[in-house]
Amino acid sequence: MPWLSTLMGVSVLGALGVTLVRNDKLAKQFTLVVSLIVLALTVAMAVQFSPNGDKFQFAETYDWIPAFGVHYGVAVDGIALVLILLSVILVPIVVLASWHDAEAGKRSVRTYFSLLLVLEAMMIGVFAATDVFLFYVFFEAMLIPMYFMIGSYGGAQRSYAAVKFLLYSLFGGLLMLVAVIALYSIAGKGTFMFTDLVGTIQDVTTQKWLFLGFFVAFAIKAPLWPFHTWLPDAAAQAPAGAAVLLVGVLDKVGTYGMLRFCLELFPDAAKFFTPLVITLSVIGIVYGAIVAIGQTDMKRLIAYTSVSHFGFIAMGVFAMTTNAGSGATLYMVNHGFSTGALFLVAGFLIYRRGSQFISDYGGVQKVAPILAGTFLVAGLSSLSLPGLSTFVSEFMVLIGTYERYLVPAVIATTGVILAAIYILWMYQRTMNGPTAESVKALPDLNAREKFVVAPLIALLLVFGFYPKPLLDVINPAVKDTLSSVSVTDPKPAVPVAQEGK
Amino acid sequence: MEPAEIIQHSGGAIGAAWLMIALPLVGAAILLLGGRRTDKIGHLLGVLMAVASFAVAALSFVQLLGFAPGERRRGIELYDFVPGLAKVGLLVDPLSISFCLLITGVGSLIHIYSIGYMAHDPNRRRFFAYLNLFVAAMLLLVLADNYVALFVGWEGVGLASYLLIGFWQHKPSAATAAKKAFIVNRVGDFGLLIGLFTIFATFHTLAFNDVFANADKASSGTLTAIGLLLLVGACGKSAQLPLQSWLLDAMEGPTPVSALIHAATMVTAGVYLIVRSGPIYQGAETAQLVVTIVGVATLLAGAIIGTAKDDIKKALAGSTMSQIGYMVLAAGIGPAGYAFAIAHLITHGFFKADMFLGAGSVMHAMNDEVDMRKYGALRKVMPVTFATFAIGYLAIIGFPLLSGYFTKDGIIETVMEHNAVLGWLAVLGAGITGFYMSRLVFMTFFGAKRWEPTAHPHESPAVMTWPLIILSIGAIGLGAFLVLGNRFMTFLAPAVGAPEEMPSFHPFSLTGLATLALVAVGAVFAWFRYGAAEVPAVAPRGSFLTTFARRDLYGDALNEALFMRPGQWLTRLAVFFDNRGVDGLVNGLAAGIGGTSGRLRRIQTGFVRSYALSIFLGAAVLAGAWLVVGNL
Amino acid sequence: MTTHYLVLSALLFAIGGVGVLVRRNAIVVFMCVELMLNACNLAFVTFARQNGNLDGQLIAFFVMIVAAAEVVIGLAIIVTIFRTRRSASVDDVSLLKY
Amino acid sequence: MGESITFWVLAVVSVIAALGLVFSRRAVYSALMLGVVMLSLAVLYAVQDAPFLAAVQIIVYTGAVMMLFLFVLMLVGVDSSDSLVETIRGQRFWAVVGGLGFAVLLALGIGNAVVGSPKGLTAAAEGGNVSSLAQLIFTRHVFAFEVTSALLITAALGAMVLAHRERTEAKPTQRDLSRQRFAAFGRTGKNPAPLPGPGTYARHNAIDMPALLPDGTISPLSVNRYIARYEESKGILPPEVADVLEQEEAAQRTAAQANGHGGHSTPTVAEEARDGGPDTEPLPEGTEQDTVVAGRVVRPRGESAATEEDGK
Repeated sequence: MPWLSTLMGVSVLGALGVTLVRNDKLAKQFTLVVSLIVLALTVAMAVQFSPNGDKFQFAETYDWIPAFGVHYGVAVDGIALVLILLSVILVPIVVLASWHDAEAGKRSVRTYFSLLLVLEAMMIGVFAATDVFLFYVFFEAMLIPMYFMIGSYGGAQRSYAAVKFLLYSLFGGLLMLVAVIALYSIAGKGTFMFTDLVGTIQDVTTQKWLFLGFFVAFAIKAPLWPFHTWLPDAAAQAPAGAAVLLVGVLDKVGTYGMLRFCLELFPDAAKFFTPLVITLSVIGIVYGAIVAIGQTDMKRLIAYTSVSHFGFIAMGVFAMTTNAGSGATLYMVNHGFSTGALFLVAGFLIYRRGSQFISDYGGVQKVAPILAGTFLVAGLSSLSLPGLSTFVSEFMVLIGTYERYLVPAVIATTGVILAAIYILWMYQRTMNGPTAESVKALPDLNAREKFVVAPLIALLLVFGFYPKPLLDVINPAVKDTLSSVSVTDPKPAVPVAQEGK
Repeated sequence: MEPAEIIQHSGGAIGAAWLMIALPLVGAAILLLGGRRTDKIGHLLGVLMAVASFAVAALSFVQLLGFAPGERRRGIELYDFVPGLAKVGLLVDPLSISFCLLITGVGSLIHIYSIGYMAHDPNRRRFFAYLNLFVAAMLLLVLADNYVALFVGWEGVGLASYLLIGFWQHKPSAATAAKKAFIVNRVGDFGLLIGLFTIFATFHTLAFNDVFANADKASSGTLTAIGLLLLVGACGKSAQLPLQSWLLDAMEGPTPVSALIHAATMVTAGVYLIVRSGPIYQGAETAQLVVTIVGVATLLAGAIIGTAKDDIKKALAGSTMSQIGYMVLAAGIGPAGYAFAIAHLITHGFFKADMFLGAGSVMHAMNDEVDMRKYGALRKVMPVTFATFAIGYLAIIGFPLLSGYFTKDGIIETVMEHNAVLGWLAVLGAGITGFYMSRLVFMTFFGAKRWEPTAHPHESPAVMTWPLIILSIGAIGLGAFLVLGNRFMTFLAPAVGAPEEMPSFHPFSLTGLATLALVAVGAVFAWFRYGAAEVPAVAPRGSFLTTFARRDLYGDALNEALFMRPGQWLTRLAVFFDNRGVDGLVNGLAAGIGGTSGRLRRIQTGFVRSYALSIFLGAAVLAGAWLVVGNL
Repeated sequence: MTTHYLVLSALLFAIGGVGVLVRRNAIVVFMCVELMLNACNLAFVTFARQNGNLDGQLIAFFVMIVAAAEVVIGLAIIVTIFRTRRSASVDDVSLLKY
Repeated sequence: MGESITFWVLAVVSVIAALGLVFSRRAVYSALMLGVVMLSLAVLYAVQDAPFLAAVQIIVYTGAVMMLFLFVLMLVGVDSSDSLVETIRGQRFWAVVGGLGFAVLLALGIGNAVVGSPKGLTAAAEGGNVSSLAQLIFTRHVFAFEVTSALLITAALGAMVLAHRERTEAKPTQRDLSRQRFAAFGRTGKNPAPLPGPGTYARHNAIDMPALLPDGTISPLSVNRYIARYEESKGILPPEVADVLEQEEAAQRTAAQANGHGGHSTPTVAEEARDGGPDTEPLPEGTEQDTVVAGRVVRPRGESAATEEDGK
């Protein structure tokens, strides 16, 4: 059963179908149904995935451009499956959340929701692609729907933000294109299939150049420190739903790319550049957090927190220990849920009052307790409170990095304190204290909004206490990746008798 | 004597130990998610859950007593939390069970007390939910069999204290205090986290059993580092010296919160951590020394702050800080001090909770007035509160035969044997404690009436006084019960080990008499200053020392100057740099390209002749180039 | 002897070039272009003789044909421009610019 | 030896002519200068064993192309002279620099590219220059030849299309013209018939001989006022002509008083000279703008008569 193609097919057909539906309400319901179908199919696929089976499962490979050896190659390993699950869970939630977000946009509501479904198809495609060329195509194609969602439905400076986002990612994409072509030609295998290309580049200097080509594109996509300035603008101007997908899934393609392509295709270069990447990510963590503290606009603040979180993920990927690797992958999933919840609740708040500035709020807790409660839980997950899923991944990333790189791990752990500051300070300024005049008549969450936030918080709690099912899928995949990078975990100083830790 | 081996266990009350955590957790969930419907039964459900978990704790205690002392450490396997990193399990041994009894016991009493105290509060349901959440988290902390679960409980407790301190969050001061408490705790947790990572890096495991079994194999340098990092965590949670500023602000929360969290249970978590990680500290002499120094320093600082505070709750908070300083001091000495530290912790739990609740009922009566200068002569009006408060007062200053006398003097004696300087500082601390506790009691219950015109105090209802009475009974007898005949030390021995020869308690030792004398002097001096003399309604301008004490030894000012001010400055700089620097670079690049294209545009002048000229010159250059190339 | 011819042709070519650039009257510009073409023809003929092969002259012949065609079209254009703009100055026709 | 003399003479002549072409103010002079250059080049071709080319140069190039220039020059306006002020900044300076540079470069470049004495065309063109050229064209370069013919046809068509102006309304017929003449007579009393030609007799056919009416008297209309005025100023006006002019002026003065100086019914001598003037008279020197040539008013700026007529 060609699972992955059906998934993408359903969402694309859904997207076309939505454009044909005349009245808006029906269009939204149709989109919701399609996204739920895709979710159900993915879950069915995930159930059949055997964690300890061979690396790539549900593989489908057809010739696309035989002349260049370009295949429509899709398959899923542990990491990709988990990320596809994340995106497929987020989309129906986003559809439900942006029920009224699309009215104010330049284009029609139907276009917004069809763009959403197209984006979903591409998200699945980008994670499932095992052909480097196909991956690149999806990597670039993803930008278009997101560009239109920001450009036509965003806030005040939406066009500036959309263009900046597009140009930034395209610039990265072009570098990657050069690297992809160079890889194809140097490898000389006449094929773009990832499995064939692994380990073909021996000479270290070429590896370094190709690594840089890929890495800069991924560093822009998952904003590492110097390339991050597009994210706050894009996330702040995008409608809440689009911002969730942008930060929750699109940016993960960057870190996923690092883990999959940078590490496996160019192991020696990866080892050579690790100190650089670790420094960039540590700067990102501390810098992102500090700038987040100083923000006045809520969505920009959340965007900067994501810059800090991506610093953690990148550090986890390049620390190259099993704990850090699987921690980073888990972090990608958890960050999707936690920042998704934070963005959506902030989106509800902004939708009610209309202004994104923190100073326009105050004492909402008294007026809308449920909204404040969910906002607090989402915030706590963002500052990775134990008992919520982000703690598990952050803990694994830090403990994994500590094994190999002591000082960066310690500096990164200060991120934990800064996270507490920016979240609680934002929460205090918006929710606590005397109720501001402007917020007196703020309605609490309605049924639809509760349905949006409830699953996310439930997921955060469940994976906070019992992350085993996710980790069982991720660990073998990460072990494979690291073994292909021929890297072993450092030995403990005191070997404990029995390994049953 | 080395701690005993952990035996895997199943069945019986201990087997159901996880119920202790689950019950309050379920209670909290029901109350939080229940919404309006659970308002009526909210508080009863909360109390029920607390009492039920107390019952389970008591049953497992009885079952534990049934076993021979050697195999009293029972481990319960729960589930694999993070494959390859941490298996979650519970460890029921004398140390954790005594904590559980303290938490659930005092916790239940405080739950009952808060029914009365929070009777007229609209969000009472949410209050009980948070209390249950706190009890669950604290139990997880003490029952955990590895450091990860301990850390989950550790931060859970921090969250609960954040929620409870900021319970009346419409008050900006409460909100800021809650945020401050959480962030300072987070700083402590930062240290604890790094400690955990070091443990994992050295032992590749975080389970207590494995870590402590191989503790001696690790190098003393790593052990010292781990010890110090754990100490940072402990300081954060137990408000020891470097990270103590949040405790006094935490008094913004309702009084039962202060009683439960900031007197009896949460603040003692640090001591629990140090005692539990005994084997690590044994391998690190310097770490133990630092612990004792921190203990003594906080002991004195707390006492000095206690003397200058007019707010009754802040004074009690100062005294809590100093009493915990005693426990940390005792824990820092090693196995000899563990038993006394935990004994003092339990007795302190009782009489400090008793006094806090007493203060709560005084505030309740004086419609939430906290300034002691507005009290005076309340002993006749509130006899029961006065009686229970007096018992607590006598216990804390170490009045002979009361529980404080046995445990606190026990600590002072073991410290004296260990290190004379620390011993005498402890004795001095006891003296100051005598002074400020007497000052507190005399200002509140004795002297002339300095009430506000609107205040007409009355005795609190039965639901509040009964927990006071029970706690005061504990304050009287518990100390003797635990210390006499080293009963508690032998009970704890399998869990934390014990010194070779048991100390024998002889009342009339030199240090004992010296402490009694100093305490007496403090009390008499307090009588003359506050009991007999006229207490001014407005705080007089104090000498340099008093303002120093009033400003919490400038702890807050220090934090502000060192961290807060530069932090804000750094944030503004970072935001400016981000907007101008990195973003400026990007936009500058775009503007640059725009500018150059604007200028290049001018070349197209529209005149045919200028184009002809450029062609002509081009041709000339080309010809020249051919010429040059041709001749090369 | 040949170099003399070539220098002459270069000279005439350069004068033609300068004429094209300096004069504003369209027709005179045209004439200067013709002059440049003639200079080239001279060079071609000289080279034909120098290298002893008739191709030079043939090329010169073809140059003349092309020059004729070019003049016809050029002048037609000048006339149309003149008809609309009442002036034959090259600088007046400068609307197509930045 | 003769060749170098011819070369030096013609070289100097052609260079001066070229400079004249570039720097003369009047366009016509430039055209003539170009003619000189072409002719001197033709001679140079001839000197350089290229008789066919010399001929073609003279016949085709100078004869046809130069004349085309002159023709367009006439059309566009002979006296349009350029002002020497340079409008584009730095154009003149760079043009000169470019020119000098080019001249030096080409001279140097091509100069030292040619080594040794010329091989001469005797071998290549043994059957006569033209026949060998023709052989060359029609064997190896026939394709190029055909293409150039296509080119020429297209050029001709192009010129036609570009220069052609669509007539917007019908061509005025003879009937329209006569109707216009009598309308003018009705309105201004202008004589509808063409003015009588000058007197043409056995021995005298000069312009200043007045024509005789059937009754033998002199026709006042045939007297050319300008010549009359000239002869009168010179005092050589024949008496009978003077009398006729006197009578006519007297008649006009009385007619003017009669209708109170309304419109002047019959034009006076000056007006007659300005408006009409006998048809066949050649263009007098310095006349007013509107000179009538063969019944069509030709404005100096070359506005074609058709529009003039339509305009009236």
